[in-house]
Amino acid sequence: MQLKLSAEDAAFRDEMRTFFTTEFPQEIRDKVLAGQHLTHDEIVAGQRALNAAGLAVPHWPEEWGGKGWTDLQRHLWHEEMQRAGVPAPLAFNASMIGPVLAQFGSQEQKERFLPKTANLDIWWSQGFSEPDAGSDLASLRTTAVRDGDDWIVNGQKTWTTLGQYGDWIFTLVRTDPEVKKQAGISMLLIDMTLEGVEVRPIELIDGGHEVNEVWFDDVRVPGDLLVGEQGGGWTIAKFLLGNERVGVAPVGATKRALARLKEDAGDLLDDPLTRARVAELENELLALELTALRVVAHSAGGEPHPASSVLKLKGTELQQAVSELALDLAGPGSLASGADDDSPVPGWARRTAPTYLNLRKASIYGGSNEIQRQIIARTILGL
Amino acid sequence: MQLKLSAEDAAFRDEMRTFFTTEFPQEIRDKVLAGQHLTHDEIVAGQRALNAAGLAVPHWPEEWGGKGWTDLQRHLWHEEMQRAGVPAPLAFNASMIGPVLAQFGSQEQKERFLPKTANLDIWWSQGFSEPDAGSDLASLRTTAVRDGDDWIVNGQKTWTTLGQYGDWIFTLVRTDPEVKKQAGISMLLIDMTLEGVEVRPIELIDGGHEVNEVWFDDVRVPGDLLVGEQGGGWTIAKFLLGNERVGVAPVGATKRALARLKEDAGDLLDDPLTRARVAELENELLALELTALRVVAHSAGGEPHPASSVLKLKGTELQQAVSELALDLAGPGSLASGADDDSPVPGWARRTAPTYLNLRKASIYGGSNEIQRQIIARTILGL
Amino acid sequence: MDFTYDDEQKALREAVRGLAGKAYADFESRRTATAEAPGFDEAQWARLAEMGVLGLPFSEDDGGVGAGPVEIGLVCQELGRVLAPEPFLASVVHAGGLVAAAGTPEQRADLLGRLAAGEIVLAAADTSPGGRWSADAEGVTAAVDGDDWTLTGVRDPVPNGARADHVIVSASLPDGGTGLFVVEGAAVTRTDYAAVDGSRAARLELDGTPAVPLGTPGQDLTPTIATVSDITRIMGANQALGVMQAQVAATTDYLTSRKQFGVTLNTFQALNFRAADMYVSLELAHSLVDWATMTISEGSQDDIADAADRVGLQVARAGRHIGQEAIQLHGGIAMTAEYSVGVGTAHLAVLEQWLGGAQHHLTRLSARVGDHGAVEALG
Amino acid sequence: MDFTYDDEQKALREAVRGLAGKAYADFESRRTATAEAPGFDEAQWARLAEMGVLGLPFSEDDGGVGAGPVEIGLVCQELGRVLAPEPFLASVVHAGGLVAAAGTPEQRADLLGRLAAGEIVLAAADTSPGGRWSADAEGVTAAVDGDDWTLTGVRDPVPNGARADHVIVSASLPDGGTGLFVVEGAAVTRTDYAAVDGSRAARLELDGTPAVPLGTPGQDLTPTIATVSDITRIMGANQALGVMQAQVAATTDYLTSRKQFGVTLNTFQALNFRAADMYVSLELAHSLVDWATMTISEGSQDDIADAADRVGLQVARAGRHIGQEAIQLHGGIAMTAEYSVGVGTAHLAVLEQWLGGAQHHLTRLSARVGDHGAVEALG
Repeated sequence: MQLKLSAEDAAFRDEMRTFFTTEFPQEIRDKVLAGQHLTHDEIVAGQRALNAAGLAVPHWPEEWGGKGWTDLQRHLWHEEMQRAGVPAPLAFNASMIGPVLAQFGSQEQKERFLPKTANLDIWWSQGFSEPDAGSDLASLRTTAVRDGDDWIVNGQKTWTTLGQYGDWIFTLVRTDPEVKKQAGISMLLIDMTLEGVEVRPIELIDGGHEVNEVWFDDVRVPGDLLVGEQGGGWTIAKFLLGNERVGVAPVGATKRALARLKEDAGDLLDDPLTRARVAELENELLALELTALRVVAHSAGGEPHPASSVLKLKGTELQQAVSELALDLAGPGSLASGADDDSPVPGWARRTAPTYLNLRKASIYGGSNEIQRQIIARTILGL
Repeated sequence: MQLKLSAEDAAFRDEMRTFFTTEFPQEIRDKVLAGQHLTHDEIVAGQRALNAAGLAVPHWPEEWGGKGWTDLQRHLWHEEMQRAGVPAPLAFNASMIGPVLAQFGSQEQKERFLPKTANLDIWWSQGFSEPDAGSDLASLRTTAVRDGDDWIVNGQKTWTTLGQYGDWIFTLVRTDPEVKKQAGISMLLIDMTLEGVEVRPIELIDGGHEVNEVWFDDVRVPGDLLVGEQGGGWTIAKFLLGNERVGVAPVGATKRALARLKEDAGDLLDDPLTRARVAELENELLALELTALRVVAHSAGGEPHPASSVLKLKGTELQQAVSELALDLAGPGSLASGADDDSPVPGWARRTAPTYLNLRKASIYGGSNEIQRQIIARTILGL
Repeated sequence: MDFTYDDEQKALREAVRGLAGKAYADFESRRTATAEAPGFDEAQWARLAEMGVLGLPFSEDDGGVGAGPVEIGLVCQELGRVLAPEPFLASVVHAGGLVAAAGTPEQRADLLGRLAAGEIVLAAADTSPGGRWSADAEGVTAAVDGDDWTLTGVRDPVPNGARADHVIVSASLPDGGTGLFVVEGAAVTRTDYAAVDGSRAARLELDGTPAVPLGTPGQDLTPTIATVSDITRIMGANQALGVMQAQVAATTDYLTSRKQFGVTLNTFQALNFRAADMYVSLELAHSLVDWATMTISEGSQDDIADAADRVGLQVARAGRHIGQEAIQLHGGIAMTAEYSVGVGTAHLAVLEQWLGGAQHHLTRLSARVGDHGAVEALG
Repeated sequence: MDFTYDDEQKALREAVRGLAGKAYADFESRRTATAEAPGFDEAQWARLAEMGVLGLPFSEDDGGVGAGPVEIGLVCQELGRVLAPEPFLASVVHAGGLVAAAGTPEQRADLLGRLAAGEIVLAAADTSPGGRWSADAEGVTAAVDGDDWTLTGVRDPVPNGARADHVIVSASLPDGGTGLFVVEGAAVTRTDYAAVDGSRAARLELDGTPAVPLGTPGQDLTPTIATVSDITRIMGANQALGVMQAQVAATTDYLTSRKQFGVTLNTFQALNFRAADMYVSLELAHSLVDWATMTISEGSQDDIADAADRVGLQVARAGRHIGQEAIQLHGGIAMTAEYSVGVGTAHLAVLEQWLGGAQHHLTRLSARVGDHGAVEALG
């Protein structure tokens, strides 16, 4: 047991810190550090800057831009990005479809998609959830029917995050209605500019538009865009959702948000009850971060450690708790969420109510906290 | 809607308060107010003092000593007892077997038992739970087999509170092993001095001895001690457990415990975090007490209001929370639970750790809080 | 002691429930009403006036009905139940309450009469940017020249401030203390915006703006302002109670109808138990709401202040618990602006931050824990 | 950065687990050992000495093994797992730690040598009645006459104080500051009693009792006392971790084996989810325990103090959560003194109140929230 980083890891961290704080576009970092939303173009520019330095997809196979880092190095890379306000590479690309294609894709698919995926030349969307298939994903009803070499896709996906920016969508479809639920599912890559694809915005309770419905109406998809085997979609989905949980615990970002909130709070931080709430949250965040490091230390061969569910569950709870503290510190100023920048209410305070509401999603999407409890109970505790 | 008591109810309350604070034995009240345990003889003396004034069993039928009070008056009686440190009449007698006999007993049983039950000339114990029948009471295995006019009882009961003082025990027994679980159960009254009855103490984690195992080994019970109909035990048990929940929310006692703790705390109450914990608990207790009053106002015809489960659930949580606050205020002094009265650690502080541990039972016994949630979900919410 | 409504109160409840339900039982119409300024339906405002609801709290001399706090609370509950966006709480209870408490007979008859008739909307402007629920007039100062008063400063957020015909503004008096003034809405620089629940608030900039003192010019009205704020808090708690009742009902409906894994959600015990805990929070909050509401007519000013803190704390806690769990037990659907449950949670957050956060009330209660033994529910 | 045990550490863990398990895997033997004074099994104490466990923390010159905090923590975890009542924490870590940190070479060789050999039991007496986890010597004063020192005052509770052959007592020095003294157990008026977990503590009355200064006479040892207390807290957290691990394991075993309503309890989702939440608490606490333990050898005195507060808070919260839920999910059986789970909860309560309550640590951490931006896990 040892707390200190090895000399090698410490040097690695310094290297990351130096790059992120001196070479990455400053204006993007400033926006992130101020808690503001990035535009489409800023997200793309950020990922390209990382990719140019070889830092966008370090966990991919080295052949496709990976770095062969240890899990600890990957953690340090991620932590230093968050500390510097560097936006993480788009999860749909870097953490979801990229690893999936690298693992399950044909050579042709890899060559066609992976470089553009790393560079965010293609913006991927995720087409998994449906109105009647959320936590119970296996009951999905979007169909793909063979027509010659092509597939004809019909159905509806929902909760497609940032689908309005999507160029392509990786989609779970039912290719065989006869077999048992999971076995009839395949993964298709669909060009979102095809005829019959329609993206409709969903307004969320924070007033924002970050998720969408995606409708498929007789969309004709070439047969070579099926990933892996026909009927193998469920296996791929499990692989992908497992990947998704690693690094999903938003520790670094939450830590920075809390640190920033302390600055914003000014004399409100003199209140002993506020200080106690902050101290309690800081302690839990420290415990969570150390747990992430312990999980990293124990995870083997890319398989997600079951304790990933602990990270997701507790990570989202703490993220939500910090947003509640911010709301409480903003007080009546939080009503001014719709006011413009001329408002005498500071920006951080105006953003608190939408953020509080928006983050309620964190415990629902990407495997709800009930699903995480189920995984812990079954997989770890054997219940 | 009106908050103030009517003139009549206000007069009633004054009458109760006067009796409890001027006529009830002072030395018993002092012990209760100091949070100390009463001896067997003090409990008996207390109940007899109440009974002599007609205040031990006011909710029984008037024929057997009841007063025909409104539910509000009964609440005021109970609240004033707790405020004055008057111990409530023994629940096994006053709230459990008394109402059961009045409702289901034969005339002979009523005459034989009710007066002595009211006066605590008979100390009743409860023989319901078994090692394998706790929350799942219907799976009980103690048997009663006909032998001429008598019943021969064999089996084991457990968690028999204060069974060491018991003269008689009202017992659920299986009189018909053939029929469906609930239908084969009857209630028998058993003299605990009979041959074959053995009471064995169970030591609890607070070091005290308040519960027992009761063993029956070929105990011969006369046939006229079966209550109600053969096979009617489950109906009686539901009636009794329903009754038990009314007034089980320990609001008054918890309120007094918290008020006393504030006095005991001295300058520890200067700590803003402590003050906040106290204020939060006081508020919840007020809300709970008002809820009890609302339930009283709405309950009809002796049927327990389903919201009684709210009272039990929240009432035990708050009782436990106050005991935790006490433990925290005692600090290292709480280690001195086994020290004698010469200890420089004050008595209240020495009692905190056993009380904290003892009260963990509150959410388990008498219908666990899981059972209460189940009742709320099913009966009230229709889930 | 009695926690039940009498027949008249029940009839009022049914009438308001009918009117509010007709307008907003279909949640899409609430969405339409809040889509643009003024953030509510003027026609519905008129219907509330016709029914006599807007004049309920005011005396008959002032053009009102002279109803008590129980009736007002009941209206707030019913409006909360469907998230009705009409500014009953801001305009009638709060601003109207200030006029009723501090105005001259003429001012009352004029302003409250027109308010009751639905002819005008009032707003109360007592919060300065960064201010936190205090009854003093920080941020706006009053100046007098002869009989002419003017106000200077900024008030933000002012609920419904941009739509208001007249605004009741608190301001520091030249000789100390806090006064209340009637300012013409049109005379103020106003910036309208939407809060996260779709309701509207505004920034009001006063710069030597003409103002008419409410009541006796120059009189310190701090205690009056504090009590009217406390009453507004208690009525806000009634409104929040209506929201939470609707959320618990919507959640149980959803659990018994929505299918996952081939069965309805109420097959999952963990979800049912959480719904049970929501119900416990709801009932405890309900009890304190009823109690605080009755305290308005039966208690002293100090009692009302205490009741406002107690109900404020309890309802804030319950609102977080129920509002968050209602979303979580529904899942994604409740994250959308198309569905009432999540918007209800937004409304609970706005009510809390507008009227007083949990920690504010807790701190005030904490300061008093040494002043009493046990807290007695019955005086 | 590395969170894994090396092979030697694993071997030590197995050895201690074997020894402790042999003695107390059957919970009835723990009950027997704690039934009467001294509240532990002298034979087991001797076996721990034989295995070298009692000398682990001390240097070889002092008769010890010179092991590091990771090894000591691991022993504490294993002892906690079976609720072993031998006073390793009180006697070796705390009292022995004071001697090691403050004693002269002769005192160390003598006291620690005999302690490591299992020949004596030490106790640390630093709490006065009503005292709350402070490193100053409130309650006992030292007087000196020539080279002869005497102590007067009361210490209570003193864990294992009645059994101790020598007691390390903190006392106010005549010229200010806090000193440490070795007092013969037999020279003190001692009143032995049981704490609620079956462990023993005592009241020690000193009345001009002869005492030998530990280390240089008259030297202020407040910082030393504080650091040894902090190390003891961290080791207490290791012990609590062992208790909680055993409780979570016992609870999952019970849920999968105990039948109610004809099925095993793990059929009930609500119970499984609560077990999952217990596991989350356990893992987070585990992380802070490992981190704080490593901080002892890698950090400054301030770092150790910070780590003790952080792990103290986290483990106190986890101990309440896990200890209470372990009882609740078991039901009645865990209320009895015959079953390990409830006694574990009692032990967690005693550890917390002996070493420092959650609010104490939280208040200390609260005072420092303005001193840093984010709390960084890696230096």
